[in-house]
This record gives sequence, structure tokens and C-alpha cells, in this order.
Amino acid sequence: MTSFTSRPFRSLIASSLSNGVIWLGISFACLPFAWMILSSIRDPAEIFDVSRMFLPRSLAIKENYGRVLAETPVLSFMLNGIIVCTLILAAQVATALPCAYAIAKLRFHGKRPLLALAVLALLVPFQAIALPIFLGLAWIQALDTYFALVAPFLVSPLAILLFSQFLRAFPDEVIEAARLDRCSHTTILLRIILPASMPVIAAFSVFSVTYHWNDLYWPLIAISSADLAPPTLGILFFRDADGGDSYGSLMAAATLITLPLALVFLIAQRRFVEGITMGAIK
Amino acid sequence: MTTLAVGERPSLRDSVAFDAVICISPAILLLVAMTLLPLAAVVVLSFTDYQLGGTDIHFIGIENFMRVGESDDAGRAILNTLRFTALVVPASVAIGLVLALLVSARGRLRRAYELLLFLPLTATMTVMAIVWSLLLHGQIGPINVALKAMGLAPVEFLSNVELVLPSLALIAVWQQSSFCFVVFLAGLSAIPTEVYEAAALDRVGSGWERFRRITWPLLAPTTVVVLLLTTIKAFQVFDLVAVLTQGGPQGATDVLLYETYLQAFSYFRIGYGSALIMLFIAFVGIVSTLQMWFARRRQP
Amino acid sequence: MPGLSITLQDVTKSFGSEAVLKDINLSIKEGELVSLLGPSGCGKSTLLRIIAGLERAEAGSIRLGEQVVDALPAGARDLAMVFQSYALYPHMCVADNIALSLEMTELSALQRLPLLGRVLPGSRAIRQAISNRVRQAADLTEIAHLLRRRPAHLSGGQRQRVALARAMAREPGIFLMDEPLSNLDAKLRISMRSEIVDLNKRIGATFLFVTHDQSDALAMSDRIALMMGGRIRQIGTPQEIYDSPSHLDVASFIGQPVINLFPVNVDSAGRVRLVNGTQPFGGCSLPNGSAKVGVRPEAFDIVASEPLGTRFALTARLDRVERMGAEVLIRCRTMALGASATCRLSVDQFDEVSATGILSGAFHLVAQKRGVHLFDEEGNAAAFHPLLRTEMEVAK
Amino acid sequence: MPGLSITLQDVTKSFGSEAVLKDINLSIKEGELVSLLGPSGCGKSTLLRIIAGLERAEAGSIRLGEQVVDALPAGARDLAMVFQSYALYPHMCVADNIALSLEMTELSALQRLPLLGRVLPGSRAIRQAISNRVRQAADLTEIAHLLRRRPAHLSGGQRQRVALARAMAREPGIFLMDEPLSNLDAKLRISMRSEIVDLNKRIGATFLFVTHDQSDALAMSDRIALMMGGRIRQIGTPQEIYDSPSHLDVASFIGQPVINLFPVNVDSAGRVRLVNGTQPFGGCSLPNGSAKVGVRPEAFDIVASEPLGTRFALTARLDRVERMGAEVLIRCRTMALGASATCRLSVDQFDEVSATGILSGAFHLVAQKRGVHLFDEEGNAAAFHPLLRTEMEVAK
Amino acid sequence: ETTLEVLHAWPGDHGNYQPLADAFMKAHPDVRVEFRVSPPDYNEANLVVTRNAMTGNLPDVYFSGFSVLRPLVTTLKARGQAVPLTPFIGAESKEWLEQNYSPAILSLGQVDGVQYGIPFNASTPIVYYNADLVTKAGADPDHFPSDWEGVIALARKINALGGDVRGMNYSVGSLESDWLWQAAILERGGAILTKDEKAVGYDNILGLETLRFLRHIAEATDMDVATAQNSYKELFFAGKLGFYITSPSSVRSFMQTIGDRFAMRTAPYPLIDRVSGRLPSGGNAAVILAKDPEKQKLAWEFVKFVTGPGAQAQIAEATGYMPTNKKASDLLGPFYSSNPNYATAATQTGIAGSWYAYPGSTGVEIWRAQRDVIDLVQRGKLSPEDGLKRIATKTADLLK
Ligand SMILES: Nc1ncnc2c1ncn2[C@@H]1O[C@H](COP(=O)(O)OP(=O)(O)OP(=O)(O)O)[C@@H](O)[C@H]1O
Ligand SMILES: Nc1ncnc2c1ncn2[C@@H]1O[C@H](COP(=O)(O)OP(=O)(O)OP(=O)(O)O)[C@@H](O)[C@H]1O
Ligand SMILES: [Mg+2]
Ligand SMILES: [Mg+2]
Repeated sequence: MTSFTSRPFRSLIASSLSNGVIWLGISFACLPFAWMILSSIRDPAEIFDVSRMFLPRSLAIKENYGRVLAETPVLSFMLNGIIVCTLILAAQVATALPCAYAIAKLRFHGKRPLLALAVLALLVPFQAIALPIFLGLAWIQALDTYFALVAPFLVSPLAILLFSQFLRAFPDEVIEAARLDRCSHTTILLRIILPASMPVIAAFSVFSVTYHWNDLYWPLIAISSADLAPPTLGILFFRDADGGDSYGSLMAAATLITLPLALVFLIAQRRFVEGITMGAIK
Repeated sequence: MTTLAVGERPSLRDSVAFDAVICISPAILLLVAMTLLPLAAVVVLSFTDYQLGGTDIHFIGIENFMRVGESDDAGRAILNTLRFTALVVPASVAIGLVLALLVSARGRLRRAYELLLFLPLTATMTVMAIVWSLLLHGQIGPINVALKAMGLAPVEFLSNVELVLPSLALIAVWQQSSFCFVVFLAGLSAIPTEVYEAAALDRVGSGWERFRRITWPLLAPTTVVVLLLTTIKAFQVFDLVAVLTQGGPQGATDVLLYETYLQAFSYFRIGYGSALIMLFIAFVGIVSTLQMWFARRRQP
Repeated sequence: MPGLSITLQDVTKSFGSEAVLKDINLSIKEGELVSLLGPSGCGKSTLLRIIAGLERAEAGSIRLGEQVVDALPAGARDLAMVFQSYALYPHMCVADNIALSLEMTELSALQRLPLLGRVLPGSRAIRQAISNRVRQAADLTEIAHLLRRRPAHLSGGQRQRVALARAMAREPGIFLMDEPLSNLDAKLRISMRSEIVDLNKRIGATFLFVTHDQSDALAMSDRIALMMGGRIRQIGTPQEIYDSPSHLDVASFIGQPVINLFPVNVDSAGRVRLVNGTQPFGGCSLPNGSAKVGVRPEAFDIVASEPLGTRFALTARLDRVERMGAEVLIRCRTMALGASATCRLSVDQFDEVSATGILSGAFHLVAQKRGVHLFDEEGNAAAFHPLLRTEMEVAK
Repeated sequence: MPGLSITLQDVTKSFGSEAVLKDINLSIKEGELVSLLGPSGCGKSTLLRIIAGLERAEAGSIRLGEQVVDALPAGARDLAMVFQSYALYPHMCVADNIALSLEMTELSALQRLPLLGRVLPGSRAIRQAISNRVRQAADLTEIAHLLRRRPAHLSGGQRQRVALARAMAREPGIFLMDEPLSNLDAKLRISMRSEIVDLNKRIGATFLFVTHDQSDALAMSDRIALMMGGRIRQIGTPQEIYDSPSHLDVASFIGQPVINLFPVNVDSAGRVRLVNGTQPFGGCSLPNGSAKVGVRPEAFDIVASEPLGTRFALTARLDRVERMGAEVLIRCRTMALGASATCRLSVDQFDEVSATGILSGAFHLVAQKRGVHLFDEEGNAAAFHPLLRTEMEVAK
Repeated sequence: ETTLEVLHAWPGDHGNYQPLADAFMKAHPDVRVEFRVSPPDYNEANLVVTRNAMTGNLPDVYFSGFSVLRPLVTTLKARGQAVPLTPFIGAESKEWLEQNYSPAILSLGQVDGVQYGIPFNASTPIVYYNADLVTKAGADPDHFPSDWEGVIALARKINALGGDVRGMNYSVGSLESDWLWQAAILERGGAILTKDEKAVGYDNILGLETLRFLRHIAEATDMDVATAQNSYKELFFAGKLGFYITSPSSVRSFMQTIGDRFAMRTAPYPLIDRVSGRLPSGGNAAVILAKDPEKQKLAWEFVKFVTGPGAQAQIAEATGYMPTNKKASDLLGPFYSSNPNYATAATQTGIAGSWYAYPGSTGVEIWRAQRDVIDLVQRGKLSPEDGLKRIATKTADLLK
């Protein structure tokens, strides 16, 4: 039978092809990171040595990382980052999930205007409205606080869109069952929608946390005291006025700051694979 | 027993509507406070001649908008932005989709692959721009070193007027495809395994047909969202330009948001900058509305 | 908790342009156990969903007990439902699936709080009580060993029992069950039936029970409501429905194997004959014209010689014999009409008959008097006297 | 396309630490229609999924026809399956749901291309043929009017019929059906049954059919495989299974209402008596000890006076009467054992018996000879002679 | 205890400021110097201060880039928030001023003749060169050419070494600021704008020569005209570029980055007109923004301290900047002689001119218009004549 002889062969080709594509993608994705990490562990003098672009000769881990840790309070920056990102993420999930639930599962007038509003909010570049927000916060004397750092991001239109799109696929009947079980919408949200949305919440968390972790634009506007400074400020410490960046430490700082994000992803990743219906309905 | 008049009915709807109001009101209030009101301020400013830090302000009607219309820079910025978007969006979505499909079909190594492919999303552009400028360096960048090793002529990615925008697009694709990858991964997880099982028995077990007939249609809603988000993000390109090229050479990478930023915050022309932003929003709004409209029309 | 009565008045519902429920009127007394029977797609689930408040009727009103509930959201109606598709909570284990509604009613909002709630005064005791009730419901449905599993890791029947247990653990005024036993094996099904009946008797709740299994309906229900094409066609005790179907459709829907139907003519004197028969076999008050007569398969006796008198009788030949455990179905073809007919015999009867050897040739099917039903041209049941008027007069 | 035989050899499967299938050995001939019966959760669906290639067995091997398919992916095995939970394609209309597999087999890869494919030579005719087959399958399952609907807009039974039609439209060598009729009303169910049997006869495919409805199994199948606790307990024709259950479990699983069981003692001479009875009612070759006797409910006659001789008989009092359309169940309590017993009578028999008035007092249940089954202490069926050896000798 | 809030750009420079603040606090135990979060560059810092002005939350002392000082003062003056230093200087002795600051340096901190800031960092462009390449090309690294033609000739020699090695890259249009462009005008003794500030001051043969010269460099050295400075800075680090012209403030970090892969040396800028030629000074001036008179006094003390001889010497050693304080140069003698790379900056103090600040906030926009033209000229896509015309008209347009 032909299928017998050709099938394993064909699937071998298919799987090596798909592996090839994956590794191509991974190389593309990781090339800059490989370079960043390499540069962070080697003597800055070597970074521009074309002949050994990817082969460090002498390591300078202590120097580069030591300088980062000694010259900048990068750990306290990170603590700020953790506080701010956690607050923002919690608020975004807390505001977007009910909203997305209403959009996906409740019947009410004004669904379209609401969606339009969310898309509009997505269209508006933050740079455009940062100044009015800054003035508003100044007016209520809330600048230079954690509140100022999180206030503009308490609701995320991206989250609303992603969540509502995802929840559309969630079976209505399960929610109906919960309503018959006298669950309030709060309970439905907390005990049914929240766990069911974990894959998309996990995905969104990754976006939200990486974005706000790396955000420098708003913190530089909203705060003036270094106690509240975000992690990425640690990177700027190694960029010099007239161009001679301290490459080794710069890359070390960048690596340090990226590490927690990889951790966040690893935590979130566990959730990606879970399916949505999972035997709930026939 | 009398039949209830229809007029008494809406209370059920009311209660549902009331619950909906409670669900959406925090989001709405915050959207209004943190986006709509500031945006309103921008709208107002766009009709004035306000200078940042200035003390006087005059309404000048639509003069700012007229000036945008006359400005070559604005036209060029729009064109560049469109070209950039046209380069970035299809590539990012396609790469993200293909990788998500392939990776989700993997067994043991899947999680490691995911982590590696997710990395670009974590990048801080301030640093990555430096890294990329080196990777794409005309003489000593690894890519050119490789080209030279193969006996080809090196490519000046970032200073060639023709190539600079595609080069920036390449970097954007690098990051955006990672974003698409993660969203698609989450979207794929929402497809019930049972459907795939039924498909396997219907001989749609793998490959193109399974993608076309099962995965793609079921992923369509995710794709619409991804397209929308990627488009908006591409339109909002700013960091890359600010760090790598500042719009040069010869304005080849001068994009809308960068132009706006220059006007408002480098030249302090808040009024004019606001007008530009308004046009930007209108423009992106139209493009994404069209996009969603097409998407919706395609799927009944 | 006493049961609540259910009263539907002119309930109407359509999906798009398709009318699914057409002026449904139904009243169910408190504590009654009513089965809703009907062909697939006739609107049973829709009706249940409307009663539950999950779907809105376009017109008409619904009362539960004394209260008009048209404006009441689902959660405020005192009822539990088993969904045809189970609708389990995918992220909760079986125990939590069952406990959720209990927690909602028994615990205060404060006591429900994730961590704090557990240490609040009183919470412990209530939680204990809830977990007892969960265990009890799980025991009844034989899923006690599965309490920690997620729905995804259960078999089809196990999922269905979780859905059942979830409804049973609550003790509301009304139970709505949409084919709650369809995926259970016979043994389990029988024991579930009696659990449901017991529950009905014990807590006095009102049950509305969709099933496609007639033996469920016949065995359990106080009354059966027969629904077809979006209308309630007949409602009555199982025996009423079986013995006096109001319409051809009802007669042919109820009873297994299906009732045998034969075309008849009614002459102006009300005498009923088979379309090509000469001998009248009964009388009726229908006008001159054609009609149909229905005979239950178990109402046929198989005899060797043509019977005398006016009993309904047909000559037939054997098509095939179907043995079904305790009984045997005889499929045969009537010679005059060319129609097929089915007889149902017990194994003993069959052995007797087949011992005589008549099955190998032509034999006669004779209907017992009470198994014969007459329907007019529209299919409505018509009074039928197995004896002709003349005979009746004679008998008097 | 001729059917393929199915041969399972020592198939084993567990989920986590729970063994679900234990050394399953089963062989089904080509063209055979076998029902798989068993209690909920016994592993039926798992077995089907393993045959289909959707799940991997831990040990053992599977042959379809001549081919060992252990390494073959699901799509390459020539079979169609009806899932217990339907597994319809949510984004396709009914017609597309049914057509998909046909397009995959009938159209070439080129002809399947989105736009181009339609204009390729031959494509039109094949597509026409496919749409004819879709319509035919839809007609058989009575969903022709729903062809353009999405699954979400169908009732439960309609969905199930789509799943059925999807499998029937293909004509593979093997059909696996996991409770394909569970959500259908009796009438539809009967007609689906005969469609399935017809299909089986027409295309000669092999059918493995999970059902929890014994009448389905009894009416349709060539053989029944009885599965319990992850093992095949008995396989045989319906009548074999019913008449000669190999084990107590099988006996009490098959037959509705369930078989009556009574404890008995066997003396050293092989005489069988009720535990508290004096009179032996038969003989066996079991050693001295206790055993169980099973009597089918329809095997009891109700008589007024205690019978003479050695027939199995009990004195009983009426508990309650259950009328079920054409038949009546008599639940009674035996006086000596205190056990409950069920008799099944036809309406006529019941009328006769009740007319005599004996039901109001104590009466006697006498078992017909062939309805009595003996099981040893482990529950295995044992040979039983309704007559004692002495009687037999006398009879000789 | 009083707190003095200080803002400076470039977070990486914090290491230079903090020790000064510490020393100052030691001298004034009742004062706490607190640094605000530092913006990434001068323009961003200017934005921060402008926003602070709008919310009335200005820092007490601000180190303003020279190029943004004028627009800042213009804005603040209009809001009544500008603090001229005249009264404070007046309160000091006359000798003090003369002994510490040269008039040329002081002029960097003036707007419209009024002193608003005391320069803290100052730098004029110098040449960094790869001594190894110079040697290889057969020239003497100890005698780096002091005129442009010499530099160009040397670059050509280095080009001739082959491989990927380039002699020089002088893509003036690639800079974010017009520092080198102004240098090219000023070194010829030209003026950036006319007196009335309505047009460019070099719409004449001088301007034409400048553009021709830039074109000449590009052609003669076979230069790859770059869009961003980074690209050839990295090339320099890689040891593939002969020389690189930028601020002396990078001496230290360049040495670090290069390590011992090759010998890096510095040389003075090859000034063309050694009589009236000047070089624009980069860097920043300490500006007082405090509102409260007491705070202002304290701020003045701080400004005096950080621009004092000790502090300036410290900065010069740590970076390579030329000290803005006269007395500091004396202190630096021994350091300079042992570290010649650092000394180069100080040799140019005499030719330090001011970096011309355009009126209003048009500076960035004007440069953006000009750099495109310069880029085209250097690429040979536009004649110097047309280029000059274009620069002149565009600039005049923007000055309207
Ligand atoms: N994914 C799973 N993980 C763990 N256990 C499972 C899983 N699927 C099924 N089981 C268990 O395996 C056993 C057999 O399941 P299976 O679905 O084969 O039963 P079944 O015979 O089809 O029952 P039913 O008639 O209820 O559908 C059940 O006890 C079930 O709980
Ligand atoms: N969401 C819907 N949109 C459109 N039509 C629907 C929808 N739900 C149900 N229907 C149609 O309404 C009719 C009644 O559906 P319903 O589910 O009430 O039937 P049912 O009596 O429960 O049938 P079954 O026994 O098959 O479950 C069916 O013909 C069905 O196709
Ligand atoms: Mg239904
Ligand atoms: Mg199953």
C-alpha cells in the first residue's frame, strides 16, 4: 500500500519543514537578544570586534553587571516596576473583564457605541493626550505618586477587545446555568468568567506588563522623584550625552530588566494551552 | 387573569441592562476620564494657536487644518506611515500566525519555543534600537558581514533612502510578529479539541485543508482583532523612528506620529500638533473601520 | 419548600421568521410531575428556557405560583434546570459544580469571600452542611467517586449525572429537566427515575421533565404533555394519553412500536369499513367519507381462521420476526391493503402461535376491542363503537 | 465498499492511575452490526476513540481488516464516527458539516482550491454529486429543511441527527457510533434504527454502535458486546445475551425491568432451595453452598394457589402496580424472603389476573421454567435443571 | 533643613553630579540637595521644565543645554518665571567674576545679553583618531594634521589600506543637532543669522564654500553618507574608521569602549580660520528657577559651587569636558600632562564660541530642514549652490 510507505516519509518531511520554519523564526526573534546578552557579559572593548561578533573572548560579567548594580538603584527601580505593573494589570483586568462580559454576553443598548469608544481609545496615541492628563493630575495634585503612574492605564481598550472577542466563544448555556444557580453577575464574573478567560488574561498580562515595565514616556512626565522611577530608567544611566554609550553595562542593564519579563511569560504560559469548553457542554 | 400589556415588559430588559451598566461603567468612566476628556482638550487645542508653555491662546478656527493640508511634510508623513503599515501588518500577522500554528502543534519543546518567540515583545526599544542598528550596520553588522562573506555587496540598511523604511519595518515586524504570535496562541487554545478530532476522522487531519476549513475560520475573530491592533500599532510607529533615524534620511522615515511629536513638543506648536493628531485619529479610524467592515462582511 | 404551580398563557416565541412556540397554554399544579414529550425540534427546550427566564417570550405570560414572573430574571425564579447539553462549569470540579448554587443561597456575600469567608463565624458549619448535601446528591447519582474531577475528565453519562446532581442538590420549587437521562444506561436510568420520583414526593417540588423516552414518561409522570410543532397537543395521565389519544399524531407518537394505521371509509350510516372491505366493523358519528383506524401492535391477536362477527380483522402474511428479549415483534403485510402491520407478542404467546405453524402461511390479525382508535380526516380522534348500532340495539 | 473487520487484541488504556480499558479482546466480522452495551463510565467511548485512532492504547493492538493500524493516524483509517457529544463544526452550516469529508475524498487537492477549484474540469460534476449525497443523508435523518443552519441554531436532537448524517454520508468500511440516537424521540429513533440497519445491509460496512438503550441493541444488532468495568463481559446475539447471560452482572444489566434475584442454597446433592425454603426446585452441579437464582419479570405467572411439584414459586403481596401503556409492572414483596420482586404482564394478562381479585391478598409467583437462571457465589452462570435429578430419572 | 531640587538631563551623567552635591551638602549641613528624575536629553529636559512651569513646580536649579537655553528663557520670561542672575552676580565682588570665568564662557549662559546661567559643562568638537590606523597608513600619530586638507589626505591614505577600513566619516546631516554645521560656519568666521534674525548670515560665498567643502570631504574620502551618527561611531569602535569628530566629553567612555584593541588619541579640531574662526560650545549652564528668594540665594550658592574650580576640575577629569572655570585649568595641569587625550579640550578654550540659539523654539525645526539639504549635498545629489539657496529660503521661512 502506498500510504504505508509514503506516509512516514511525508510526515518526516513535514515535521522537519515545520521545525525548520520554527527555528528560522526563533533565530530571527532571538538574534538581537543573543547579541544583547553576549554584549552584557563581555568586555565592551570586544563588542565591536567584527571578527568575533558571536564569540566572546574575555568575559566581563562582574564589571558590567557590577556597574549596573553599583551605580543605579536598579533593584528599587524594579520594585517600582513590579508595584506599578501589578496595580495596572489588576485594575485593567478588573475593569475590562466585566465590560467584555457585558459586551459578549449581555443584551443591552449601546453595545456598538461602547465598542466604538474602545476602538477610539485604542486609536488615540498616548503621546497625544499625555499633556492634558498631566495637567489634570497636577490640578488634583496627584503628580509624583504611584497613582499618577497608574492612573492613565486603569482601563485598557486592548483588554476590552481581546477579552470580549474571546468570551464570545464561551458557551452561553454555562452562564445561563450559573444564573439559574442564583449567581450574581459578580459571582459569574469571579467564579466562571475569570477562570475561563485565563488563557486570554494570561496573554494580555504579558502585553500589559511588558508595555508598562518598559514604558519610559509616561513616568518621565508623571514623576520627578527618583524613588518612583521605573526599571527602564536604569538603562538610560548608561547612555551618555555625547554618544559614547557604556555598551557593556547598558546591555547588562537591559538584560537584567528583561529577565523578570521572561519570568512573567513563564508564569502566564501555563495558561495558554487550556481550552475553553473543556467538557462543559455537549 | 389578564394578559400583561407589552408596556410592562421592559423591566426584564431593564434589569439585564442595569447589570450591564454596572459591568461597563467602571471601564466607561475611566475611558471618559482618561481618554475622552483629554482628547476633547486636544480637539479644542487644535483650533487654537497655543504654544507649549505659552501664556496666551487664540482661537484661529480651522487654520491649523488648512496648514496641514498645505504642508508637504504632513503629506509625506502620511505616505510614509501608509507604506510602513502596508509593510508591517501583513508580514507580522502572517509570521505570527504561521509560528503560532506550527508551535502549537509541537509536543515537548513547545513551551521552550513559545518563550523564545515571545522574547521580542519584552524588548525595550531604547536598547533594541541600538542592537538593531548594529545588527543592520552597513559595514560591520552580522548581516552584511555574512553578505560580504558570500561575495555580495553590503547593504546600507539604515542610510539608504530607499531601504531605510523597509529596514525599520523589519524591526517592527520583529516585535509585532511576536505580539501576533502570542494572541494567536491564545486564540488557538479556544478551539475545542473535539472539532479537530471530528476533522481528523473526516480526513482533514492536518496541513492546509485543516487550516483552511477548521482553524482559519474558527480563528477569524482573533484574526480580526489582531489585524486591527497591529494596524493601529503600525500607524502609531514612533519609538523606532525617534531612536534610529529621526525621520531621516531626507524625511524617508518621517511618519505621522513623529511629525506630530516634532510639531507639538520640539517646535512647541501644540495647536498645530493637535490638528495633526485629529487628522491622524480620523485617518486611522477610517482605515480600521474599513478593515473591520471587510472582515465582518467576509464572515456571515 | 412546597412546589410552585406553573401557568403558561398564550406563550409565543419565534426565532427569526420561524415560529417555534405557538400560543402555548399549560398549567401544572404544584407538586405535580409532568413530562413534556414531543418530536425532536418541536420546541420543548425552548419552552423550558422560557419558563426558566433564559429566553424571552414574544407574547403571553408566565406565572410561577401566584407570581407573574415575566419581568423576573432567571436567578430570582425559584427553579433549577438540567440543561440538555449539561452546561457544566468547566473550571470547577464536580463537587464545586454541585455546590455553587448552594453556596449562593446558604452563604452570605461576606461568607462567600475567597479566604476571609472561610473564617467568618457560622461559615464553617454552613460549608459543612453544603458539603454534606453535595455528597448526598452525588451519592444519589452515583458520582461520589468523581467529586474531585473536572467535567473534561468525565464520560458522557457521568457529565449528565453531574448536571442532574447539580439540580437535585438544590431544593427549589420547580425543577425543569431537559432530557436528564438520555445518556444513562438502563439500570442507572431506572434508579435515577425513582430518585427523581422520590425527590418529587419528598420535597413536593413541581417537575417539568422533557424526555424522548416514553417509558420514562409513562413510568414517572403524573401527567404527560404532548407537544408537536410548537403546540401542546394533549395533556393527561399516561394512561389517558395512551388509551385515548386525541389525535392521530398523538396516537402514532406514543406507543412503541408505533400504532398500526389503516384507511377506512365511513358510510352515511356511520358504519366503518376498511377502504376495500365489505364488512363494517363498528360504528361512529362521523359523516360519510374517509377516515383512519389505528390499532396498537399489542392489540392484535393472531388467529388461524377468519373470525366471525364485526371485529376488526385483517388477513396477513409474515414479513419478519424481531425478537426483543421478553417480547417478539411480528412484522407482516396485510393482503388486501398491501399495508404493513406490526404485532407485539410476549415470548410465550409467540411460542404458542408459532407452534401452531400458522405463521408460515396466511393468518388473521384480529384486533381486541379496546385497542382500536378512529380518527377523522383531519386526524382528530372520533368516538368509535366496536359494535354497529344495530348490534348495540340488539344487545340492548 | 466492503466492510472491514475489527480485531482488538489486549487493548489497555488508563487515564492517570485509573485503568479504563483492561485487556480488551474483541473481534467483529466484516459487515457485522455490533452494539456495545455497558453501564455509564465503563469505557465504551474510550474504546471507540481508540479504534478511531483519536486516543492511543497503552498496550495491545488493533487490526482493521488485514491491516494493523496502531501507527495509522485517524484520517488514514477508513472509518466514520458519530461522537457522543456530536463535535459538529460550529462555523459551518449543516450542509457543509456533512459535505466536508466527501469533499476531502471525492475532490482532488487541486479541485478543492478555494476559487480555482470550482472551475476545474470535472469539479462541477463531483460537487453536484456531493451535494446530492448530502441531501440524501439529510433526507434520511429528516434535516433537509435545516441544511443552511449553523449548529448553534439547532435543537439537541437536530444536532444529533446532523452528526449522524455526517457519518452516514460517507460510506466508509467502518462506522463507529457513540449513542447516536440518545436525543431522538421514539418515532424518529425507530426510523433511524432502520436507516442504520439498511445502511449496514446496503453498503456492507461494519458497525460498532454504543447505546444505552437495550431495545436499540436488541432490535438492531447482529451481536451485542457487553462491557463492564473496562472489560468485555459477554458477546453474543441479542437472544443469547438475554437468554443465557454468562454472569449475574450481565443478567441484571440486560432486561427491563431488571431481573429478580433471590438467594438460594445448594446442598451436597446439588439440590437448589430458597435460603429459607424446604422444597428444592431444581438441580445443579454446583458444590454445596450458597448461590443466587434470577427470574425475569416476564417469566412469572401469578396464580392463586401454591403450585405443586418442584417449580420455583414464591408467596407475595402486592406493593404497587405500574401501568406502562401496553404493559403493567407488578411490584410485590415476597413474604418469606422479604425481598421485592417485579412481574411484568401485558395489559390483558393483568386484567385477567386482577379480575380474579387475588392481587388484594397473598398470591403466588410461579416461574416459567426457561426464565430461571442460576449463578454461583462469584456470579458466574451455572447450569440449572428445573427438574431435580430424581425427577429427571423418574421422567426417563 | 532646606531642600534644593536639582534637575539635569542625561541620567548617565548623574555620577558626575552626585559627588558635587555630596560635597556641597557637607559644606552646608542644613541643605539637602535632591535630584529629580533625569530626562534622557536636553530637549526632553526642556520639555520637562516647560511642563513644570505650567504647573508651577519648577526645580530650584536646572542644568540647561546651551541650545535650549534661549527658548526656555523666552517661555519663562513670558510667564514671569525667569530668574536673571544679574542681582546675584552683582552681590559678588567684581574680581570674583573675572578670576573665575572668561567672558567667552559667560556669554554661553546669556540670553539677549542677560546672564541666566553659569556654564557648567562646555565642549567644542575635537578629533578622535585611531592611532594604529594612522601609523599603518604611514603617518605619524604624534603629529595629527592640523588642517582639513591634511586630515583629508590622511583619510585617503587610510582608505587605501583596503579591507573595510575607512578614513573618516563626516556626515554633518546625520547629527541630531546642528553642532557640526554651526562649527563649519563659525570656523570660517561666519554668522549663523543676520543681525535682525530674519535670514541666514551665510547666504554668501562663505556659506557656499562651506557646502562645497562638505561635498569635497565626502567625495575626496569616498564617504558613505550616513543617516545616524551611531553607524560610523560604531565603525570607529570597531577599529574600522580612522577618525571621528565629536565632543571631548566622551573621552573617558570612548577609552573604555575601545580598551586595548587599538590606541585612541585625540587632536584639536582642524580650524580653518585661525583668526576669527570659532567653534560652537556644547554643554549646559546651571540656571536658577527657584521662586522663593531664600531658596534662590541657596541655589546661587550651589551654582557657584558646582561651577567653582574644584568642582570643574573634578568634572574635567571624569569626562573630558573643558572646565568652565579659569582656576580649574590651573588645577588640572598635572592631570593633563599625564593624560594628553583629556588635554585637547582645554587647548580649545580660546576659540570657544557660543552655539547659536535661534529665536523662539524654531531651532530644531530649522535644523531638520537644513540637515536634509546638507545630506543631499554630501551625497552629491544637489549642488552646493542650490543647496545654499534651499537652506537660505527654508530657514528664512521658518524664521517668519
Ligand atoms: N480525559 C479523561 N481523564 C480522566 N478520566 C477519564 C477521561 N475520559 C474518561 N475518563 C474516565 O474513563 C472512564 C471511561 O470513560 P468513557 O467515556 O469511555 O465511558 P463511557 O463508557 O463512554 O460512559 P458513558 O456511557 O457515560 O458515556 C470513566 O470512568 C471516565 O470517568
Ligand atoms: N437559536 C436558535 N435559532 C434559530 N432556531 C432555533 C434556535 N434554537 C432552536 N431553534 C429551532 O427551534 C425549534 C425548537 O427548538 P428546541 O430546541 O426547543 O427543540 P426541542 O423540542 O428541544 O428538540 P430536541 O428534542 O431535538 O432537543 C427547532 O426547530 C430549532 O431548529
Ligand atoms: Mg431540546
Ligand atoms: Mg461515552
